[in-house]
Amino acid sequence: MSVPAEREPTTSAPVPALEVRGLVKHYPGVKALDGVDLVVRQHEVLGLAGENGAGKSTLLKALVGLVTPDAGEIYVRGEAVKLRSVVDAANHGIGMVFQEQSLVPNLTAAENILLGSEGAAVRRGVYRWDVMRRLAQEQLDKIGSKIDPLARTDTLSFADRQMVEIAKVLRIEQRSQHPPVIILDEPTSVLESKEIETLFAQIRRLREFASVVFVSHRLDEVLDVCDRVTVLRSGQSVGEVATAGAVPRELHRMMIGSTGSDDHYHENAAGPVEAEQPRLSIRGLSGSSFRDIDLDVAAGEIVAIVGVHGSGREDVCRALFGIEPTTAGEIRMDGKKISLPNTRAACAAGIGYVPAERKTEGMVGPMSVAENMTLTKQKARCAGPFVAPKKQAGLVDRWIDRLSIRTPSRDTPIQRLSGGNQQKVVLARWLIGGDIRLLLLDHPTRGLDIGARSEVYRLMRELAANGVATVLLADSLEEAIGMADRILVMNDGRVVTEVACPNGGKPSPLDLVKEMV
Amino acid sequence: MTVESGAAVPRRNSRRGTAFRDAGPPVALVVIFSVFAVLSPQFRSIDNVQNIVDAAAVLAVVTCGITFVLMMGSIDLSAAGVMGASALTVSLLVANNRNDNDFGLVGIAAAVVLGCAFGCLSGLALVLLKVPSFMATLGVSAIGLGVATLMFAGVQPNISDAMLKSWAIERFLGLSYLTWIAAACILLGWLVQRYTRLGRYAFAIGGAEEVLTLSGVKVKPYKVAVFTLAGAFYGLGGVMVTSQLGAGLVQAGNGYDFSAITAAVVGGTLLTGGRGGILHSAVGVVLVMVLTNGLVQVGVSPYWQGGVEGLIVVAAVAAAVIPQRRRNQVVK
Amino acid sequence: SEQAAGDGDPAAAGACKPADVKLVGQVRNESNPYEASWLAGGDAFAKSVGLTQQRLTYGGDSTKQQEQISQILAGDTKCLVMNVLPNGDSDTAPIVKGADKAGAFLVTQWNKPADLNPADYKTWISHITYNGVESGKQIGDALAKSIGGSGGIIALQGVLDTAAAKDRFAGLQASLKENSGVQLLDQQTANFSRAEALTVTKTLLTKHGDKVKGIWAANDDMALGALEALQQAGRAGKVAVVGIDAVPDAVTAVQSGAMTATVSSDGTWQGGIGLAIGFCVATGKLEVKDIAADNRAFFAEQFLITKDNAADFAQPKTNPSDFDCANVFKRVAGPLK
Amino acid sequence: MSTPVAMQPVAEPATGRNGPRPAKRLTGFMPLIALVALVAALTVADPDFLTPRSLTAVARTAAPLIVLAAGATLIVLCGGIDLSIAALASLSTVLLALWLPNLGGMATPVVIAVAAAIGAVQGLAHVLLRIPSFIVTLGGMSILSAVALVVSGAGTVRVVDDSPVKWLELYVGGYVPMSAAMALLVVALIAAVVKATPLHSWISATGYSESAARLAGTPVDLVKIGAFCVSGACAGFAAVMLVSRQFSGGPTMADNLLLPAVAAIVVGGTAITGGHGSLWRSLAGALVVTLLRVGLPIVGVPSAYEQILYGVIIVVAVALTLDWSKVSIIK
Ligand SMILES: Nc1ncnc2c1ncn2[C@@H]1O[C@H](COP(=O)(O)OP(=O)(O)OP(=O)(O)O)[C@@H](O)[C@H]1O
Ligand SMILES: Nc1ncnc2c1ncn2[C@@H]1O[C@H](COP(=O)(O)OP(=O)(O)OP(=O)(O)O)[C@@H](O)[C@H]1O
Ligand SMILES: [Mg+2]
Ligand SMILES: [Mg+2]
Repeated sequence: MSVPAEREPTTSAPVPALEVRGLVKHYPGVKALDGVDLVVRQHEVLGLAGENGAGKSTLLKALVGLVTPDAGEIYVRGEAVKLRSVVDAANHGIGMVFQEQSLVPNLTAAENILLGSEGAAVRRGVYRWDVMRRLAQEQLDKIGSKIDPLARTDTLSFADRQMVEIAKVLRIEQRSQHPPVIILDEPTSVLESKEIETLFAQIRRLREFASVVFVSHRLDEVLDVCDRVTVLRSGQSVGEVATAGAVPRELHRMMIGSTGSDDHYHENAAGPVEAEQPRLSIRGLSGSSFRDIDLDVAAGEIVAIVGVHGSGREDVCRALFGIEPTTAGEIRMDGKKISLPNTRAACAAGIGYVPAERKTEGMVGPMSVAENMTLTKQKARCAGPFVAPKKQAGLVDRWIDRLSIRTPSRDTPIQRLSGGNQQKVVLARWLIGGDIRLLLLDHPTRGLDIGARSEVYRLMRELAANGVATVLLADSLEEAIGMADRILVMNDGRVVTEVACPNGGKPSPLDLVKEMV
Repeated sequence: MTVESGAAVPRRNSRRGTAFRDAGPPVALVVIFSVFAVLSPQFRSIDNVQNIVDAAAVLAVVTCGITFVLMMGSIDLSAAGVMGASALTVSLLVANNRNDNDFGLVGIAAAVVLGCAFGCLSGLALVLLKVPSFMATLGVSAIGLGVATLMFAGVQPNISDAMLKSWAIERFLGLSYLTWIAAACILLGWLVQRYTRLGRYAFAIGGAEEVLTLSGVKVKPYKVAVFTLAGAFYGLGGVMVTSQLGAGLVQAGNGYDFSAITAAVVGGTLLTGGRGGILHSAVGVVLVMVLTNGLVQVGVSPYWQGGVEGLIVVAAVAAAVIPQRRRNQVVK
Repeated sequence: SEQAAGDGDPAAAGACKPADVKLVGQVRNESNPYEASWLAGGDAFAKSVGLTQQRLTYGGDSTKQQEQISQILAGDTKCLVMNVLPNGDSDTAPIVKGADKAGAFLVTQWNKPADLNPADYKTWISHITYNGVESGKQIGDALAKSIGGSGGIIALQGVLDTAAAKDRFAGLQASLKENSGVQLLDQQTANFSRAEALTVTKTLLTKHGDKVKGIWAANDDMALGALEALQQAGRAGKVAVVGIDAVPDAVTAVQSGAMTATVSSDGTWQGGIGLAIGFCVATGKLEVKDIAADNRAFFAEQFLITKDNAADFAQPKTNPSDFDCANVFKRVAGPLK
Repeated sequence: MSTPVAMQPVAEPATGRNGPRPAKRLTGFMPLIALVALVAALTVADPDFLTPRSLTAVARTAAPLIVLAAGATLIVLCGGIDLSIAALASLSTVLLALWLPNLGGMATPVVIAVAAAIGAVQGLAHVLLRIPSFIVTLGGMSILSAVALVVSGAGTVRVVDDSPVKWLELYVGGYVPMSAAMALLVVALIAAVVKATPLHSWISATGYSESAARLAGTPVDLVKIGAFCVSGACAGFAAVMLVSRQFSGGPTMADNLLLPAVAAIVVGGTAITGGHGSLWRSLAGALVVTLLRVGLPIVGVPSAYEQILYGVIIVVAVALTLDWSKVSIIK
């Protein structure tokens, strides 16, 4: 099934839509691309798999002219090209939906869809709103989306915005007569299952007239929607897999060079929870988007909260960290009543929070790994009121090691790290103090590769074993079921049911979905 | 398979919220106007209302310009210098007591074009030298004042151009021509903001500049164009001041930079960009003028006027942001 | 240690060759007619003695003025002559002390706190000013006369924390006392600015309507702004306007009858005279100890300009002989009280 | 806890500390280079300019500006701006002049404390009412000006006996003006405290990304209020320097130092958007701005051209000193 990384003989096959040979890209301290080869055939969906930091995004950015490679060639339909800008790429029929959503929030959906390629919607610099609406509607119709093209983008749901992005990228058809190549960098990491289904239906439809490059860390997804998968490791292409009949495990082996265990969630590592007194206990907590929440989490217990969009579970989490105001109810930690007017109070109470939006809320991009890691816990790195540089360096290096964070140095700005490694730094932030009692994890594995996920899960298990209580808003139902000792289902701001989820007695996802909607 | 995307849900961004948010400044305007109207009979006289609107004309035009810049998330402190230069230019080009020029409308156009040139300079410094607009425009303002001083050359140019003088004096429907010019500018600004690529892109640059780049839009020319447009408004503002004062003053634009920013912000434009617009700013301008005029009318001591005005501006902005307060909101 | 910079050497007074003298004129800015004429007067004098004047402007910024002065004084101060317009009363003391320490010859004009006297210093030769109370009163009286002795007036004050603004307003109040029929309806500051005067006057005109018969402005710039406001309100010619400074436009306005009166203060002369006095002392033609006490701080002559005599003031009337060392104190109108 | 799954070895040892590359080191020195270039240019224009006395005068002149800019730098680093510093300094000169006769030597610390408190109040208003600092301090500027005008009776307040503040006019070692030495001390002190404590990362985090900083449990609000408080105290101290130089206090005395102070910060290369920058940069920036303010006219540049040159030079200086690798988007 898997074949070596050598290029296939191209003579017999039709000329590929896109071909990359020996692409190299250096960043200070990192070789992001180290001679990557890639072939995208016409009318196929090519998956791209690899660990965090393997170089996927860098490769794809090179394909749309955002990254100038240091060496190597790119061929579009057999013709060597230099891609200098997004427009350049679009003129060659290559378009991309970025890993981070990239829409202008204060413009209408229509404007976003047509941004940079307004065509007839703008005549001599003057907008023709009716044309714009029509053109945007056409794009939305292509993917069967029902949103109002004149709605402001920031009023749309995340999934709708994703649809807008896809509608937008399809505009490149207008620029090139050839079948386009459409690149989707982790489009599913923020979508719900139903939305993912719709997206996959779109991707399959796109194949009729385009080639698609698809990136996801969920290998089952990759195998599901792609015809073929290319695996990247440390900036090199290490292999290719035809998806028919392939299993995630094999893919994983290629990605990391060794086999991972089947026990993704380290369920066998789950310890017993003895609860004489709950670590966290909330009663009748109400806020603007949730009412009457009762929740107990024992030390060493992992409680997952599941629910659909707008179920209010995220606001509960944020309320527990002192960011969301509450109107009623009480919160107790280890039996002691506490109030949480701000995040400081929460930290002082031994609560930690890993937000879902890593880029804007989780980390401070331009600051170093070390600073990001030590932003919260001062005692661990200070002597008296002063920072002790040696102590801090030792501490940070220890955690870089312990979590295998891939970074050139502790002084590298965190924004230069790949997503997964960034997430590990954010997690480490709460652990270095050694005094964490309750962790609120909002989608902690979003955008993480299998290996990194597995590490995060193992870490959660270890923390639980050490008596940390965890509230988990999981990335998927499987994750919730796999990790949690107990699952709360929230719907419309209320807890509708509670499902025990002990080792060996796990419920099925279907049971939960019933309650969620 | 997966469940939901937590923080991705737009937080309280409903359309109703938008309308509510925009309502703050007009409500504040009505409240402040009513308070003064109750306190002072002269204040509510038709004459005085005319006076307020007339007095708002120049500020309105300058604010039109600054609004586009603020919408992009940049800032513009060049109004004072640009207005001084354009005031001197126009007063030396139309009929005046310093030379024999009598170019009339052409002279006015030249002053506006000069404003454009200065604006363009700010924009170029921003995009080519990558100097933050705060500093670039401060520098351009100094250059403008220098150029104005050079043209002034020690003797005040007084204008005798009948048309330019009439702008401040003649009235149509009870309002001076200058006021109508300001109204036309607001309309023009609104059309540009709503119906042109320049306006919409300015708005978008304030919302998410990097996205425009990713979409293959070259933002630099638009930034320069926005500053140029703003410069045109300041140039016109300088001409209007000259018409009002009957003379070209180097100090023609004194204080307009900060007043215009205040007016725009009071009207609901965010300094971080991406929100607000010409109509918001127009409300802000009227609010500021009502305040200035009202404090004189009700007889607040001249010593205190500035202070009271500052206090009310802060209070008005505070009141306007209360509905949008969130704990983790970023306020710079 | 007390002081490093500046080595005062008053013994050198009188020892300077004319060619070694360095002339410095410092005013707020070059962008208003009054101060521009001041600098021009300084240039003219410097030219007449074969020197050039170093022109300094500080943009009405007190700190910048001090900064420039201390920088000048940190240079060669042996034959330095400065003719300075301090930005406000508070700015005079440090300038004087600095110059005294450095041994630079100094003439100040307009602003000086009452308890600071040139007589107490060796190189601060003289302080020249105009009697603000008197000028404020003169135009106040002229205004009262032109509105027939009764009716309402409004006053536009200058920058509130300057002596000039306060003295002139005190003059107006003195005049009001004598002209009991005249009523002060309102007073606002317009900061000596034409543009501010325009808006303030418009507002006051709507506030007080036809009751306003006259406008008293603490300088001509504001008076000219008020004239524009009257024109825009359609009341030009119906309200009397007075100002102070006799800037060319105001003199023209007085000549044409648009303005009632202004008071001369002769910028060209002021710019020359300060340098002239300093130059005479520096070159030994005049001994500081010989200068009469009354001439160390004096009011200069000023004239009320009305329609009758406006033509005489339309052209600058300074002539080179004013700056002869024998004549430099010819325009003393009286000692500063 | 055990070590997680072994992963690919990292490209370089994770613990290796990479020294800054030469280009990067150069950007750090840019403000200094700009300063030296400016002194050189002024010396070329007028050789008399480069005398110890003249440079001493520049240092003395720059002292209040340095102190003002130093305080405001903290706020800019937090991503805000303080437009009230100059008005607050003016008010402080009035208060100091009024209180010196009664309080004597105590007047100085009292005025600095009052100024710090006023700064803190503005910080509180900014943080609690969620009003942009630009607006709070713009309002603060007019309110403080009005208060100064009223308190001083709209006039200059003379200081008859200035002995309690006279020490600032002394010279250290015969050459270094005391005020300049104090300004240097203030900068060094604040910079050292910030650098040696977690404040450094708190301030940068607040400036770069306020919401991330808050969610990391950083005391964002306290940091901001503290920055305003220090900025106020610095304005108060600058006022003391001004009074010692002017022998009086005045309600508008320092007003014109606002834009120069902000210019000093930006010319130093501190990002006006927050996060990146330092007090040392502002020190160099303040010297550059002072040289432009006094140097240009002194070497004989006529007034009109002086303004034009000033405009051109500050823009070019910022273009040189700003480290673009730290500032993603320039607004
Ligand atoms: N702008 C940059 N400057 C420096 N290094 C960078 C930059 N962008 C990426 N890198 C580095 O290049 C490597 C590849 O990163 P890339 O984002 O391509 O990984 P990825 O495969 O997309 O990872 P993920 O799955 O986490 O998104 C990483 O080590 C990253 O730290
Ligand atoms: N039918 C239309 N005709 C013309 N312009 C439109 C139309 N629909 C939307 N727009 C433009 O799109 C923008 C966004 O529209 P929307 O009404 O959602 O925002 P808004 O409420 O005006 O936002 P804000 O409060 O920020 O001004 C408008 O400002 C307008 O310029
Ligand atoms: Mg990626
Ligand atoms: Mg709207």
